[in-house]
Amino acid sequence: MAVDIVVKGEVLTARLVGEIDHHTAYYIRKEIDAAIELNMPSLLILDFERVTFMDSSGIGLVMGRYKNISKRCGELHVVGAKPQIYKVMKLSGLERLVKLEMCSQEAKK
Amino acid sequence: MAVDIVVKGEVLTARLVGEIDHHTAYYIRKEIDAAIELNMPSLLILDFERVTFMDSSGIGLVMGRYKNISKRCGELHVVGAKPQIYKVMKLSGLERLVKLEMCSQEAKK
Amino acid sequence: MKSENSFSMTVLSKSSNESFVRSVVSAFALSLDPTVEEISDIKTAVSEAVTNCIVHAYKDTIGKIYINCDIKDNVLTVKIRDRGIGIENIEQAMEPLFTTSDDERAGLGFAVMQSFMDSIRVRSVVGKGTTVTLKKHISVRYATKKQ
Amino acid sequence: MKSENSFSMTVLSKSSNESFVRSVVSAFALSLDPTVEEISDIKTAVSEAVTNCIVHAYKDTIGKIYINCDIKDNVLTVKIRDRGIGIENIEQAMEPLFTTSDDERAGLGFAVMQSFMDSIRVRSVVGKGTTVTLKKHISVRYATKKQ
Ligand SMILES: Nc1ncnc2c1ncn2[C@@H]1O[C@H](COP(=O)(O)OP(=O)(O)O)[C@@H](O)[C@H]1O
Ligand SMILES: Nc1ncnc2c1ncn2[C@@H]1O[C@H](COP(=O)(O)OP(=O)(O)O)[C@@H](O)[C@H]1O
Repeated sequence: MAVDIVVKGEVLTARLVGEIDHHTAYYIRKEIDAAIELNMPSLLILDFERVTFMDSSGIGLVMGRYKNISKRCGELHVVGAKPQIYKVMKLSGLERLVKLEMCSQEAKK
Repeated sequence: MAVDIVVKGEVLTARLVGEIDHHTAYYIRKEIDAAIELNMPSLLILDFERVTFMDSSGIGLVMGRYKNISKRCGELHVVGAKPQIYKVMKLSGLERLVKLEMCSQEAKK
Repeated sequence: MKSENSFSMTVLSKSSNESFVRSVVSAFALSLDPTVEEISDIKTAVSEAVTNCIVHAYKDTIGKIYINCDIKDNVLTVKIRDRGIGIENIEQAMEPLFTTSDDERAGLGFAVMQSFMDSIRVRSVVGKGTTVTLKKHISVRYATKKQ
Repeated sequence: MKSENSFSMTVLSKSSNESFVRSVVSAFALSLDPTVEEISDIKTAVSEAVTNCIVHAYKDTIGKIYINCDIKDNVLTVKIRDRGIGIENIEQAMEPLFTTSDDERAGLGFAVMQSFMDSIRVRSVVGKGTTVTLKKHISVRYATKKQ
């Protein structure tokens, strides 16, 4: 599991790579929260394009980052979720809180 | 596991694809022996380029085909073995009976 | 039936075993020639059940997780058992968003198991442990004969 | 040590489980961050031991194969046990090219285990079964911290 962080102006993009479960979520969370602390973005983009597996720990991860960025009056977008990932996210009703975009290929379906 | 058989004149090439163990060797053996029966080649080439795993069942497979083709006065070449496959073959002393060629990339090492 | 098979395994409740167990079960299920979606559903549900043993059943300790798996008539059954703290109120525990953990758990583990598998059965005795039994039918597809 | 871990599993002596067990053990060994060659050595040796249970120990029957695996101080230990026919003369059985099978076995299973692992121990009682214990030290490599 890895997180690539890219900052452009007010936008912080965290590209997640690999499998998200309870074991890896802890590390991802720390990385992203440290980057939020440092850069104070107004928009956080979580890019799931290269995530190959996710269970409900990933929902906890997204919700936790939503709370963090909301309390700083920032916004959260989730992009690039593949079908398996999207299926877990939909189950959670996450789309009522967070802007969800599937990965471009899938969105066309 | 799959076997692609190509016949060109007196040469029969069997391209093995996937993992060779006791479970899959049975099927491979039947395919190759049927093709030998049908085409009566003077040279049998076993191409291991796309073999991703092999245990000593693969040695039994090569030895068995060696016996089969020898009794018809034909020859056997083994080509394309990757390092892991080559390691198992070397252990068997197969190279004293059969012409062994590693896959081209590895041979240069 | 040719494809009848089973295995059982015991692992420690270490979080690194979450990925280990789900990959073992999915490797086992491969003999049923499942679709990519079916395999991914199975992996996700198994990951939830195993994570619950680690996070809830054996919170702050290391215990053993027992996995039993079989394939029969194209149905995969996975039983995941712990000897941990148990669940007092199973109905409540299975409600979406219910969680007893403060550690960024979403309370959706059981919801995922329920929606990704065909059936789930939970048995639990407080102080003794919990058994979750998951079943999923894998649809038979045409040609693809496996070697 | 962080990387200490273990698991045990039981599978049926079906030939389709040869690939299943070697992939399970290699998935488990991955936490030691082995090289491609080390993983391939382990897979090959495990495949030999499991195949022997299927081909020799439980010839013409289906029995259970017991696998115990642990990681400690960067050493992977794999114990593979059957309750099959047993081996009369272990020394002879371990000689390269010795085989009691007429089914295109090369008689090199033990030779592979010996040369691909650091150590092998074989215990057997005729009519009771056989236990093969394989060990391999995985060299610690620099950076690559695993998540
Ligand atoms: N194996 C278990 N042992 C003890 N308690 C459990 C177990 N599995 C689930 N629970 C209880 O059920 C609750 C809901 O579980 P779940 O739906 O998976 O959500 P989460 O794991 O996110 O809390 C948990 O918070 C816990 O209180
Ligand atoms: N688990 C076992 N149970 C009974 N006999 C065995 C077992 N493993 C090995 N043997 C005996 O030892 C011989 C040599 O084994 P091995 O070196 O693996 O070669 P092969 O499997 O090709 O015969 C076998 O032919 C068999 O007689």
